Amino acid sequence: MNGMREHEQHEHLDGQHERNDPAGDAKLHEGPMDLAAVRAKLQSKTGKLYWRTLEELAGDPQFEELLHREFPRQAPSEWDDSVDRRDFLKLMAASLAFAGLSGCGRTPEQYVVPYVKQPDGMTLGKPQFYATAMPFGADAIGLLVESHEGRPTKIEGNPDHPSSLGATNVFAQASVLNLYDPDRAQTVTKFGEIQTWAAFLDSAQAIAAETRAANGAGFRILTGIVTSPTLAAQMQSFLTLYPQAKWHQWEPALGDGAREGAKLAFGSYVNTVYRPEKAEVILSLDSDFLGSGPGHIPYAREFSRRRKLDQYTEVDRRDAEMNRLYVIEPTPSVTGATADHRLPLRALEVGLFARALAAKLGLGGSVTVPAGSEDWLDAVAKDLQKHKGASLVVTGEHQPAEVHALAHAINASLGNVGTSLYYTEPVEAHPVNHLEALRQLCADIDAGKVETLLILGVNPVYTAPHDFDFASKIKLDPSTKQKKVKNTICVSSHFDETAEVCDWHVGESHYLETWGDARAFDGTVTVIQPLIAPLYHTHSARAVLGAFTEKPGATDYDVLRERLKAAYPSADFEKFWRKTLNDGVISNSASAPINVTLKFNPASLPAAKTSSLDELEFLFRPDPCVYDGRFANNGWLQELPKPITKLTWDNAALISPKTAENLKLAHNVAWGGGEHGKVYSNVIDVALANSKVTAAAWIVPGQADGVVVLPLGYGRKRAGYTGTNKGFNAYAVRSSSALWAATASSTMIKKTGEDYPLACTQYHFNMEGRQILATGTLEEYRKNPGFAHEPGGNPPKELSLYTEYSYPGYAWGMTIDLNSCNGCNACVVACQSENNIAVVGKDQVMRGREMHWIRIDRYYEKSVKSATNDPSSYDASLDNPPTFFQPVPCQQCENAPCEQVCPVGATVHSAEGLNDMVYNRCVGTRYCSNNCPYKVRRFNFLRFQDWETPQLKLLRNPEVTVRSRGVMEKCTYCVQRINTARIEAEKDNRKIRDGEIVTACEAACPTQAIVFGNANDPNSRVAKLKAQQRNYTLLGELNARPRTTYLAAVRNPNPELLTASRSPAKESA
Amino acid sequence: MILHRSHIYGVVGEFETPEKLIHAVEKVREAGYRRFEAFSPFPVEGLSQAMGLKRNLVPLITLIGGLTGGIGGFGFQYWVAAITYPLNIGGRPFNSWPAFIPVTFELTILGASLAAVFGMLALNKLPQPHHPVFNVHRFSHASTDRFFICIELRDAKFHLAETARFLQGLEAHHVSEVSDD
Amino acid sequence: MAQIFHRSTNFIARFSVFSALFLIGVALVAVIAVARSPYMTRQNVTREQPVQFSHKHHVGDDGIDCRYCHTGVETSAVAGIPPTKTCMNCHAVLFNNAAYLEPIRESYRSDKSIHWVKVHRLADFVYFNHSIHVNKGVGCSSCHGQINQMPLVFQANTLLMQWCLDCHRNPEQVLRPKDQVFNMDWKAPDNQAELGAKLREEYKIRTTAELTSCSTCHR
Amino acid sequence: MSAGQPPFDSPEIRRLTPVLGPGHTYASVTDKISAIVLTRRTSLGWFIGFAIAFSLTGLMTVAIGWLFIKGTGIWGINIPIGWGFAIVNFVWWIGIGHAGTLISAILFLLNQKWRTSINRFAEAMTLFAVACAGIFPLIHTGRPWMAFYMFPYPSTMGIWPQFRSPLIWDVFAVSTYGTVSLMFWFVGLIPDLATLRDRAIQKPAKIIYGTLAMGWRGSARHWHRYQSAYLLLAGLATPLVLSVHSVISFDFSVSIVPGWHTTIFPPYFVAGAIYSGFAMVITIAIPLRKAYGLEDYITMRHLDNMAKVMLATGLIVAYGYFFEFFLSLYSGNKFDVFLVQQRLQGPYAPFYYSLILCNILTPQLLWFYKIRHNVVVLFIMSIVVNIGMWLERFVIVVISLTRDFVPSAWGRYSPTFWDWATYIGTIGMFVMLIFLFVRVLPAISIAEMRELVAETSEEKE
Repeated sequence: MNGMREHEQHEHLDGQHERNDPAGDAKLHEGPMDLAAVRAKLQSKTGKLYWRTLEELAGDPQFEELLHREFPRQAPSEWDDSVDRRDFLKLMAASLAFAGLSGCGRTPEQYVVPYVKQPDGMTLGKPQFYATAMPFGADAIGLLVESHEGRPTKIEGNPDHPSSLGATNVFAQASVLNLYDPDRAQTVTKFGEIQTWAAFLDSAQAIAAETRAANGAGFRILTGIVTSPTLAAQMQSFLTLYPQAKWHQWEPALGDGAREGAKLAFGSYVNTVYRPEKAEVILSLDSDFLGSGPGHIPYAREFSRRRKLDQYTEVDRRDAEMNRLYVIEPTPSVTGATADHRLPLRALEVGLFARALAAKLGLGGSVTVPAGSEDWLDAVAKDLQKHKGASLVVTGEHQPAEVHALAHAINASLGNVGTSLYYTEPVEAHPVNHLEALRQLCADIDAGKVETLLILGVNPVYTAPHDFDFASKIKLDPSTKQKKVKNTICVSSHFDETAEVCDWHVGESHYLETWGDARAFDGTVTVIQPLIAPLYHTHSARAVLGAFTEKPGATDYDVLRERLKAAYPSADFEKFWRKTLNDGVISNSASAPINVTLKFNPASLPAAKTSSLDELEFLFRPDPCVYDGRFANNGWLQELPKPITKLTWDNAALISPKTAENLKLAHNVAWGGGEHGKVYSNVIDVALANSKVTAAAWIVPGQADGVVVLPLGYGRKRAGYTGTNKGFNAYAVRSSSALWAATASSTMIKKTGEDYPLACTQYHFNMEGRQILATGTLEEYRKNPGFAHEPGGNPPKELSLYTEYSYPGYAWGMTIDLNSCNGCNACVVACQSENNIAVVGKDQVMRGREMHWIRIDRYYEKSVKSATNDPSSYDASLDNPPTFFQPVPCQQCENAPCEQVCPVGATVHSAEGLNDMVYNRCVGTRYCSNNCPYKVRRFNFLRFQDWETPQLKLLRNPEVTVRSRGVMEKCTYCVQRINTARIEAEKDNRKIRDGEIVTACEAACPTQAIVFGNANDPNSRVAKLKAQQRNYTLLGELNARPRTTYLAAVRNPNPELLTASRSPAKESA
Repeated sequence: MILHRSHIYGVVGEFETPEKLIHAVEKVREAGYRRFEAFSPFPVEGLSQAMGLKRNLVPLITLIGGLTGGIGGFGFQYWVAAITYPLNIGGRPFNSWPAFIPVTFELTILGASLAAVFGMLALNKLPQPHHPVFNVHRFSHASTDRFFICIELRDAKFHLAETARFLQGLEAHHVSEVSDD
Repeated sequence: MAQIFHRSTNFIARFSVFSALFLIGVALVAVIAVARSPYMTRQNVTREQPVQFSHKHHVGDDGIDCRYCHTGVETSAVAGIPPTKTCMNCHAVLFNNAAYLEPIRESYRSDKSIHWVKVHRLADFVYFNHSIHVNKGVGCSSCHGQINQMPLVFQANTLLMQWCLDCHRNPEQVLRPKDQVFNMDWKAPDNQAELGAKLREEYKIRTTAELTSCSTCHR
Repeated sequence: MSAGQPPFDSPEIRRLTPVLGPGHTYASVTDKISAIVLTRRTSLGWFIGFAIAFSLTGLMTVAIGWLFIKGTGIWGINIPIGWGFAIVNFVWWIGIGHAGTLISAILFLLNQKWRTSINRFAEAMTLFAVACAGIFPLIHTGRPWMAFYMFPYPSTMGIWPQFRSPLIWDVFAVSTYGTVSLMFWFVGLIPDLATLRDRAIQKPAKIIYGTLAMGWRGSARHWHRYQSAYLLLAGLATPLVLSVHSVISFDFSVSIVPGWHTTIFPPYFVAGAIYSGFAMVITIAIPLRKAYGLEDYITMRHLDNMAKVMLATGLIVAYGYFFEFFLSLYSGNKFDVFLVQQRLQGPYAPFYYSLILCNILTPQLLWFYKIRHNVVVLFIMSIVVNIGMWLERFVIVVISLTRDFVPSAWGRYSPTFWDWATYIGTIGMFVMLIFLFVRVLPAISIAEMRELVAETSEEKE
């Protein structure tokens, strides 16, 4: 059945994609009703009538069905797809097989489709890598993108780029799926009717003409944060051309706190860059600087460098050193999980703590210490002072300005400026207070001052504070049949909530399709170069803005080069250009540190507002997977278990165990799935700011009591097949007065009495006292670095009856440093992307059938025992449990239990010690999975791969077989990369060098927790790490002899707080 | 009525009880008849001895079948696992003989049983749906409650009238000729 | 009682027993044979191509090197089917108005790829890499046969897994000096056994165990 | 034991409950039994029962068809519970099969007269149970159309099955078991087929039975070889039947899953198999003797003996449970100990307790003469035991998988509609085959009954 093999097809899809023809347009023109028909139906109506027609259509089942055909699923569901051709073929195949002919079944002729003119420098069958960058908020992550015959397939980090250092995060990894998202806007539309780009240019010019007459008055632009110098320059020239025009910015998930805090502290907007590596002691005030926000990848890298104990030998281990991290946060984050000490406080109390700390450090101001954090305050203050100049206080994006200002003051007083952090000019082209900017825009619209509104790449209708009611600002008013804004133009990747109510919509090109530039968190300028011509008729935000200037036709490419020529005058521009494209960064373009003087006195702060503890605090935070909603239609991210909650496909109102008890909220583990899959949780109505949402409540150990977190980014109405109507929309209760935190009485939460099934991949959080995840303190490590080995450890080899196999050549092995891993999930998505792993959908996840080859287990420390392992049965040990992460890929056992039980030899050992999985030999008895003690094998229970959607075919990695229904699969140590490297080495008769093979997970890891290599080579990194005494085997007593081993996690608690942190209950008491 | 000799297979006599049959068989042998056969609706104890049947070949055939199955089975597994395509399976040795025992055992049993059954049928020259004795009208009782002796034409001492009378002498009723067409 | 069955049925019965056994045997053998037959493997079957390109002419008569068209063969997994451009390099001037080359010119004009029928079809799910074989002294003709004598290319070997394994188990039988790799007429010398052993040393060919590991070809 | 109860076994009891009703002759037994097939009118009840069974079989085919179209995902299995109903049912059915071979082979070797009148349909039951069982290993695979990879045939890939895997042992064990049971059954049938041939009235029947009888004419020489072959088959079937369920138990005991990896599995699986098998024989025998008035042949003596066998095997099984328990605790292996806790307190505890109730507590009633001789109670009890044995397999297969080594990977299992459809479907198929069998073949071995008549008549003299 060679259907399973995408290889042939890909190998020869050559060049098809260089030309801009969305494969599978054909799909749209089949069946009882197609787009043409819809358009025809719409043609007849115009203007206002148009909308009503769409309403009618919406009800039409045929239309629904069409939508489904137009937006093919990324996640198959169990029941609704009927017997189709492939199924039929399978049956045929079956009969063939029973006739004994299978495996050599005579397949139809195949065709080889070569290029007509092969692009220069391309070798068929060899991937190429291009440097580019993904702009993301106030940062841009430098990337090297792998391209197969013109199809970008895999994202890697760019080692030369400060925001990446070779690593990536989940968003960067998953962004390649956005490129091929079949639901992307594919054209220019006006009132939903397809228009040509030319038509748009005309009307743009018409509008431009009017505007010019009015000197720009009434022309407004709304963007997110802009770091692109080129776009900024364009914007400037635009604003000089139209003096009266205004530029507003709205970035829904990135707070104004940092900006305003800097202004408060220094009188002007400045950008703060941290150097965690330089800090011995770090205090995070509700900052997830290791897991999100600008620069979090390099921060995580630098932070983990100070926690690796690799350099210590048996001799000097006694004076091993590590940095120490204190985290104060209302809700658990990956940073909090990594901390040596974590204190759950309400968001407001974090501010109080900051004030108290400032006072403690003699900066004046009030000293009302939040209840229960006194000993903390003393210890932290002492620790910080002990490490003047080598300490660091980091503040969370979502904390108000004053907390940031306080942090600046404290850092200054500790003399950290210049060492563990420095200041630069803002990275943003045009820093403003976003909330005020949006408020201004709305006011002006109401005042009728806005003629034309150009919305570039943001989705205000969905993301704006609900009290602004942005939709009504631009939507046609049904009663008056009037629009407040004459012309509304929206540029976005999808035909989203905003596009729906705008006149014009221009599909925005993906960053892998456009020329551009962007700046990193430290100001470094990166050139964004496209890897593929736009798949559809889409355009860049810059191009659309350009349409309103006197040079509407100018291409992104030309504009970019013009600007660079101007900005970086050099003798040989072409040389500079080539170097820039090659490096992915413009060398030493990082902004220089600036000297700022503190114009801020903590004492001068107004009295802090406090909230009574019986009130609830509602926090709005971007979701760790879909962020502010822009990734809602990304199947990989939807199915990615959230680092702490392990929820997929939904967001939920997060509450602490104690609060849950007070509110009588609970979970109910369903039979199907249960601990691994389906969990029913109580549904609640949350009424805030005279609005209401209905959400599923999820109980999160370690959350501050009285805090309810409402993750943003879900409940999209117009995201696409994958993202629409998943979870609840937290924006609906988010008001401008309480953008990040709202306090309200607990009566604002009402149980509806219903239960909602959530898909949770790991409900069971405790280790049952087993030696699964070895943890210890620095003290313990100094005393006995081998603490991880007791009890258990590998039984001595002599005990085996069998003679050992020898692996004279390479012996591939892997180590995973649990001390570095912060559970950020980058490896999971990287693996999914590299290995063509299917998305299975919520229903299947609830049945415990997700396909991730590497999973990240989240455990609460051994000491945590809960009678039922169920957070909804309250237990003080759940108030602030020490949290640890453990990535679990296939352990590649030498005595693999799975191999011995396979009846057909579909999983056997290679001569280099790999646990090979041969898909085409597998008959799917699942015996191997049963016998796998680590349960890392994944089975295709149904046809999980999407064989229909042409775009998704372009996405696949031709080096990896695409598995079909009924076969087992698992981590292969990226055998395709091993083979490629080996072949190259063999060709020039040499051994493979250490580090020449980098597995997808290893490459993506920001903290370099995963190391792969040849364990036979004593000089390889992996061999050295395995030699460490921290190194231990998971379930070693089974004598499966895994090639993957773990380095025990070592925490560095403050002796003064040790007692407290060991019995977590105390802390939160 | 006297049929032409060539159309006769033999003479058959019917008996009521196994005891009578055995007694009759002994007499027939004493009388020197050799080519004769006894029929009974169930295996009658002592009949074999009475007819002087020797040990038969079935056990030997079975033994051979069993050995073939067993040795062949193990040999095959060894060849597969250690010779034709030796693969490292979970660190187990190529010749994991303990793991090969179950299949070897099953194949031994299978070989032996097949040999026993088909050996028995072959030795009994079955299937043989047609047989002259079926021409005898009352022979249908041979599968219910009656016992028969058939002395065959081929026997040197066979003489239609004589033999028939002889059988009647053994208090068989319904002595009749067995026509052969 | 009356006979139910005629005398002949005795023969019929026994005959049918034996013939049944016989037929089952035959059927099994047939299935096994068909699986290896050219019908299934398409061995020695020439295909109708959009343009009847003759390797005999280009390689045999004109002596064009394999690598002129199959550029990837030494560096990449796929040898690469040449782009239309490659054809036009010569045929822009040679036979530039021959009718049978119209598809080429058409393709070049309209920028539409030519759909060649795939001739060499490996067993499914195999990741074959040309470059490593070529670089380790496995000649083109070892697998593809004497292309230079094929007016229309056909698959010279079964390309069944067994066939692959034959070589991976003892490569000595096909190894040849590097300079002979692209020589279509190379014949194994009488001392191939020792020559092969020597070359295997020289080329540092991996052990049989490594070459026959599943993940060497399957991923 | 209660006072009113006669001794467990004694000549007295044997006399009171003979293996064959009084006053039977060769002719009478032959008439009686062959009449069921040849002359007796097919009752309406038969048609109704058959119709129900047939429709259930239809349900099974639909379920399997849907399975082939969609994949095993339509079942409740997941990761970590890779095996669910399919394997549970497989083990259950195979187990049921065992009683047939045991009765026909082992009791034959032990020369137990009371086997005579029940061995025929017990063997039939074996065949049909194996047929039902055989379905599951095939369909539980992810790619059933590739299942032939598990058979040793010369593939073009030069690859062979992996003989270290217990699943391959299963393939050989089950297919051997099926073949041998079939031959054993058929060899036993030959004389009866001859009888039917001779007694049939319609021509077609004559020809069909005649063909199957292969011209058997009860010649002394034939009987001579026939008996030794039959004896040898019995001798071979005995170790086979013991081996089959041992091999099945290897599927579990060879693996490393806590709760599977136990050395006592083989004996206690075999005992369990016989246990459930006898239960099923009783389940069939009681309605059968009622429906066709065979009380004279399947006497209280038979039921009584079978009940005793059930009691005995039931106690062995109980011992098995106890030792499984004890060894886990004694070994101190934390995973095993944890599993024991899970069985007692875990989410699936109810299953474990009801299994104890069905398999250990209820059968203790069989100590009592009155119970053993109360047909209705006996029937109900046989059903209970069958349910109990199914639960045992469920507990072993599923519960062990739900919570093994790594807590993060723990899961739960719940069957879907299709799981049930397939299971109930096979029961339907089983019943349907039984119905067909009693209709077209002698449910009791006529030839052997004649032997019995002969022997009993001797006893009298």
